[in-house]
Amino acid sequence: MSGVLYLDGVSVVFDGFKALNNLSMIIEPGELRAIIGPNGAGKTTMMDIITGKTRPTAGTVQFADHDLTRLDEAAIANLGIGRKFQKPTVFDALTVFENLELALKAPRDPWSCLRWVLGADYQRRIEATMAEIGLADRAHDRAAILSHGQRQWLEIGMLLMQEPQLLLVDEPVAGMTDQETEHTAALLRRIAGQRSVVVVEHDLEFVRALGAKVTVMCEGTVLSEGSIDHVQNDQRVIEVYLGR
Amino acid sequence: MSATTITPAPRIQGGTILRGLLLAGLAILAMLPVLNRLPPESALYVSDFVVAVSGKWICYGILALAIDLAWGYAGILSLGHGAFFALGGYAMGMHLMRLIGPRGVYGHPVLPDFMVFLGYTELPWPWWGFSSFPYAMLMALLVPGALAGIVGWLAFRSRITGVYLSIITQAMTYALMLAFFRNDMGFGGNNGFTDFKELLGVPLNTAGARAALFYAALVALGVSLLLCRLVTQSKLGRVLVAVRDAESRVRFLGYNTTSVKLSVFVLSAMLAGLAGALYVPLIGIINPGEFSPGNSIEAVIWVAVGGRGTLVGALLGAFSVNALKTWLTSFAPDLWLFVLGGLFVAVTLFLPRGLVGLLRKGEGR
Amino acid sequence: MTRFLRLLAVFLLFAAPLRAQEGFEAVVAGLAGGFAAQAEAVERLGALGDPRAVPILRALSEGRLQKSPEGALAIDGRDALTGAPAPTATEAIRINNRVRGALRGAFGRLELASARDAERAAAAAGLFRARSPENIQILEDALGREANPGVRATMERALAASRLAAPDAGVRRQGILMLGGTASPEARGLLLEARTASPDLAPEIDAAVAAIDQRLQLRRVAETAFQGLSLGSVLLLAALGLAVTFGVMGVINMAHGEMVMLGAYTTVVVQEAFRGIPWLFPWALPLSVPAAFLVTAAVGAGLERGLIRHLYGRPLETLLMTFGVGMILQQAVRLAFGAQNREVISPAWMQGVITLPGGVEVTQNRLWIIIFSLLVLGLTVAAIRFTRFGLEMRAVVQNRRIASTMGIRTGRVDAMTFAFGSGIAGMAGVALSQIDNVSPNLGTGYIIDSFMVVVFGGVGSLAGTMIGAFTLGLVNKLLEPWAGAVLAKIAVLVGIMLFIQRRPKGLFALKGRAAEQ
Amino acid sequence: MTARFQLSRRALLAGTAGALAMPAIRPAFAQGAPIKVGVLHSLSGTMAISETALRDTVLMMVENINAKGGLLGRKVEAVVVDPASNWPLFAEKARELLQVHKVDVTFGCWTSVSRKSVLPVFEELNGLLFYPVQYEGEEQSKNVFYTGAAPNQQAIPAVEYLMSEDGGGAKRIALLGTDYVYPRTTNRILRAFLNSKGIADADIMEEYTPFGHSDWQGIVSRVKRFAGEGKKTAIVSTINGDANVPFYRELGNQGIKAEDIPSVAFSVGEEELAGIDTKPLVGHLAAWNYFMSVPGAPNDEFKKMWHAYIKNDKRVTNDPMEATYTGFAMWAQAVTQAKTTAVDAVRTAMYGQKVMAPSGYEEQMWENHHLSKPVMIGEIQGDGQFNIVYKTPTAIKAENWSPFIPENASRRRG
Repeated sequence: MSGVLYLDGVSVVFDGFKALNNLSMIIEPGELRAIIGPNGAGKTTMMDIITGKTRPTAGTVQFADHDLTRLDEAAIANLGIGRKFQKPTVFDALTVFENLELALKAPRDPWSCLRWVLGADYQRRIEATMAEIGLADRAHDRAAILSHGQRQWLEIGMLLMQEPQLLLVDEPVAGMTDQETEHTAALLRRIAGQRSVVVVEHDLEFVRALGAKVTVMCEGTVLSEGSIDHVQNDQRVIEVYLGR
Repeated sequence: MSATTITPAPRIQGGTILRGLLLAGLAILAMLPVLNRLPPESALYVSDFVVAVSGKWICYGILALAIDLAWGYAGILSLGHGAFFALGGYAMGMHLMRLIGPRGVYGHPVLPDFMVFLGYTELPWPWWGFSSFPYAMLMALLVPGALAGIVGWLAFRSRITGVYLSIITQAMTYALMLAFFRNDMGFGGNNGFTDFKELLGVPLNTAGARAALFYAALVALGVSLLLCRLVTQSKLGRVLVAVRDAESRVRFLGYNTTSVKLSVFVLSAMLAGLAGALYVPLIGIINPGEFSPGNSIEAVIWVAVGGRGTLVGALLGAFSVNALKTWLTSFAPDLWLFVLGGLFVAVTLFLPRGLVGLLRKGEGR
Repeated sequence: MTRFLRLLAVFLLFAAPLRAQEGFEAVVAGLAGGFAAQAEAVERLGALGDPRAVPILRALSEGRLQKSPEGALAIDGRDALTGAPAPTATEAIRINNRVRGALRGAFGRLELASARDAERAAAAAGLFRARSPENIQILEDALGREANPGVRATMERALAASRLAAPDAGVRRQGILMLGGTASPEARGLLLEARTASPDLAPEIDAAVAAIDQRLQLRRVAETAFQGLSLGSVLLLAALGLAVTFGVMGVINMAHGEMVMLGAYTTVVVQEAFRGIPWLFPWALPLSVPAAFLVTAAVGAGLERGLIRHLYGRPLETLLMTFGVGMILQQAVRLAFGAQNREVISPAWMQGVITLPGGVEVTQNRLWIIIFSLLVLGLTVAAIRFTRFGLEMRAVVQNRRIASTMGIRTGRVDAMTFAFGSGIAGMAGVALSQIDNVSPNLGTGYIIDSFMVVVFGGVGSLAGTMIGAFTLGLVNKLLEPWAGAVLAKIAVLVGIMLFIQRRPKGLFALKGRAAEQ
Repeated sequence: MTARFQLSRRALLAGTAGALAMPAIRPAFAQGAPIKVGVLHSLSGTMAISETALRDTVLMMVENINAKGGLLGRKVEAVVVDPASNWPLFAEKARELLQVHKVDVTFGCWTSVSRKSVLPVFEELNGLLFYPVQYEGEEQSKNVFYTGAAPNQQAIPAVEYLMSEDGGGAKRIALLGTDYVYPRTTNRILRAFLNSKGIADADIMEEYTPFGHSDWQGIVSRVKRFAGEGKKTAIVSTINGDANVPFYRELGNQGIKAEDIPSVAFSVGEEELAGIDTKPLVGHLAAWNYFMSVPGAPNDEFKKMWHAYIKNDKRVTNDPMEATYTGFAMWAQAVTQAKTTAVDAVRTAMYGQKVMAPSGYEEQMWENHHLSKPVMIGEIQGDGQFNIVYKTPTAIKAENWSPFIPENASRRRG
């Protein structure tokens, strides 16, 4: 069975502080999953674990039968796991087009990069993506001069170019206008068709708009799981999240 | 995080002024040996001295390109490129020493003079094969490349970047300097190699030979320039810039940044080695002084002055700073260090994009 | 008959000193001759044991003894024998090592009865080296009188040495046994020398030598360790300032070596200033420490406010810029003080060796530098741990923004921190002026080592810096005997490079999230 | 003409006296372009310490010769460049002197490597270089005149002295040196010499340290141990410039007295001692061909000339300065004799040229391009000067190809 993300009993300890505490979770192929939780619940750490930025102290992390704890970021990314950061990071010195071209799924070793020529079909795909993220007219502007929202979009675009089986999206709508937010929700829903998407978000409205299964994390472990309505009525969630 | 994230260097397209400058410069250089042939009283005559000096600058130009490729594009600030340069020089020097053959003062058929009077009986193994020119040239590229490969692999895979990498590379060239100063190494110690006789059957101490070497260096410069351009204009070039500005992000895109950095670092080291190999027959001596950390840093500042992240800038810097040096060391020796030191300060504080940055402003870009 | 006998008696009574008299003068006259004649004369004077010889020999050894063209000897313008005003046209009598050697023996005999312990000890030491059987008697007498244990020990060694040279095998055997009890290379040397002279005693000698070697072995280990610590202390001093500016502030100061150099030059200046004031002069070195601190701290503060602060967050640029500053400082000093090395006089209490129990010989200046380095370390730690400034400093390092919101003037703290680090470098310079050349490029020799120490020890950890410095020092000295100074250094450099790629954060790494970025 | 400009030592010195007495007088020069003298000494970088004084010596000689109406009726003009202690730069500047400035003669270089780096240039362009520093020998270029000592004019007599009764009768020698060609070669020669004198290799210790080595604890205590083997031991030091200060400091601190383990140095002169408190070193030795403390008129004149030129009575003179002085005087004589500055003519005129040097000996230039020189041994004194304890009766001819290096067997001409 391909494309399943599988975390079991994952713990991470930073000098005594348990950032993740025996966390277990399964993401099905094509599933759209929202993860919410108060600050310090370990959401970002979980993403770090999945993408190989941080190594777990204990537990297993598997994706399509690969043990992610043994691979480095690049290898994991090449397995088809894409990540969008909380703070949008795109390459300021490069143009929108070039940013997407870099993300484009293609041989990534230095030698082929040197001999790389952009085929017409690739050209088309990049243009399609630019259209989708609404940056077609900015193709040859440096990323440095884009607005915050546009940078968010560009990064999502880069994720799409990677054609990942699993997307990890960290607070995509932070600092977006309302209709930008809506647009994003629509986009993510559309994507989720072919690939699994994990969205970390504070904005409950947005989560509701996604209409996805929700996992509530707290103190490094899963507190509650289910539909948005279910978790919103969960007593423990109300305690830790909405506060007493 | 590499320092350059704060001041990303500009993209590669040199402005028209710059391209003009570059072509004009190369053309003038190409003319020098011809003008040197003119009768001395002629107005356009240039002396052997000028030819010799500009020949040296050309080699420095190649070195500057090498550093720019690593630093300006990939954000790898190596303070040890002088070592790669010197190793290339030593490879060539060993070949030239072997060519002296029985013409040495002791007339020993195989051993260079310094080995004879230090009491060597047979040729140490590192010297084997250096009587062949192709082998020597190969070594001039491979040895620096291999060293860069090892050091780079150790450093990059354990994610040593920025300042740490600079310090490591500086320690590397420092250790090599100490090593080559030792006479027991069998590389002539402090005296190094000198008193070369011929190369490829041509006696070296003739104007003709110098012109030939000069053109060889110029061609090498052209080739290196094209090579660097090929790299920087390719997708690899863009990956390098991306690595320079946000390495971890590039990893999440699935690029193995270690191999990317390593490949460009090795390439850069080989270019430096090439520069050294051309430098030695032009100058007529190589000794461990070339390894001194000061040399490497000086070379870095050429690039900074010219404008890192642009190939033209690297060349511009190498030529202008060295011209200044040659001039000052004759006319105001005491001032030179002040000026050089001042350059370091001024460029880093006020001209982060170097002279090219200025010209760009002039161009209104 | 009886009259004759009386006459004879009287004659003898006078003659004896009379002959001695003329003998003495005849011998003294020899001092005006060539080196060989001088040496012989000195030895004879020693043998005569006439106290009048002491001032003359002293004058000779100090180059105050003059000779007139006629060969009359004078000291400070007065005739050496009569004390009458001497002819002015005189030239100083020069001596060479051979004569010096003879002088030492002579003083030994003449001053063994001196009232001052130091002179008696020196005398005994002289006889130890002179080692001739004639001295056995007087040494035995002297030992009979001697109360001071230290002097006694020296005399016993001297006696043993003298006995070793005696014709009678029995006496020699005694000497061998006594020397066998010591632990000095000199004694070992004497024994080996005697071995060739008296093969009959070979077994005893071998036994004695073996005994000495055993003690020397221990000593050698102890001395190597000391040398390692000494080198370590130098590294520590050089690196400590860097540990603050680089480790704490993350500023790469390539001009750090020049700060050390400035400290050394401050020492020179202070010394020159005090040269005129005799009672203050001995204190020149101690007083240079605060002076150097202030000078370099001021330079550091200026550097930070004027230049470095504009480059915060751009370490590579900072590195290049400070390197340039270093060049400028160096050349400025070269123009101001000249390229020549400047002389720094070591105070008496920093010269010579002291012998620790077990005969381990330790050079004073190195010992002081080790102590000094630990003091500086202690001061640094104290300043960071227990002072208001230290508190603010740590606060700014931890979180600049919050610190400033709490009313800490971060700019001022930066300047002070950098000044502090530079000041430490200055104090290091004072110490280094005692063991290295005070020249404009004094600092360049230390900058790379300092960085290596800091990186190896773990950036931001003073304990790491200390342990790093001493480890490197010891390793270096352990390798040196069989690898040679250069290879040892190279090996250490390579070792560090490999170590760092194993543990990029050094020995004492900061772990966890703090270390992530 | 020639009579008027005959440049004997007497004339030269008289000239100085004159120059000092009435510097106002401008000598009238006959027609003709000035004679150019190149000065190729480092004025910056590590070697500036030693070489600056040599630059001044040449300038002094030029001023002095012009004060007497110049050479061949032409003014003498110095061209000073700064190779900045950078060996490739030496070659570059040599080319500049010969091709751009067209100098007739060059005085320059200190280190062997700098000489070796300019040698090809001088040979290619047939220039003339006067090299004033003691060196390892094993060289002889028709374009270089070596006015410093060859090993047999310094090292060997010094060791002979150490082994003599006056020198303490050393039976065991520690050869300490900086790791470059001069010490290596010198020590190879000395080892062969010592063996020939019946000193076994077991009684010879050889140690090399890098340039500017500052931590001598280990080596000095090893020497102490080496001396503890029951034979009179002496140190022969070929330690280069900067490393000497810490070395002597360590000797003093570890209480090694000259009477016990005398050391003789070949690269330590008055200039080097300036940086050291010499009191603990009294009695240690140096071997040179000249000391500032040499008695006699020639040296007094030399010192007078120097102090007058440099306007500072504290400044010392040393061996390489004397060698520069002698070389310049000889060159001037040769030019006057050849009536031209053409290199080949001057070269032939140089052979057999004699000068009464400040060393107080008449030194001669031989066909092997080396000077005959006296050898002097001096003991360090408290005041940083040397007390001369031994002099060779006459000037010794140089053996630039050492008989102790077997490879030379074929080439040594008598």
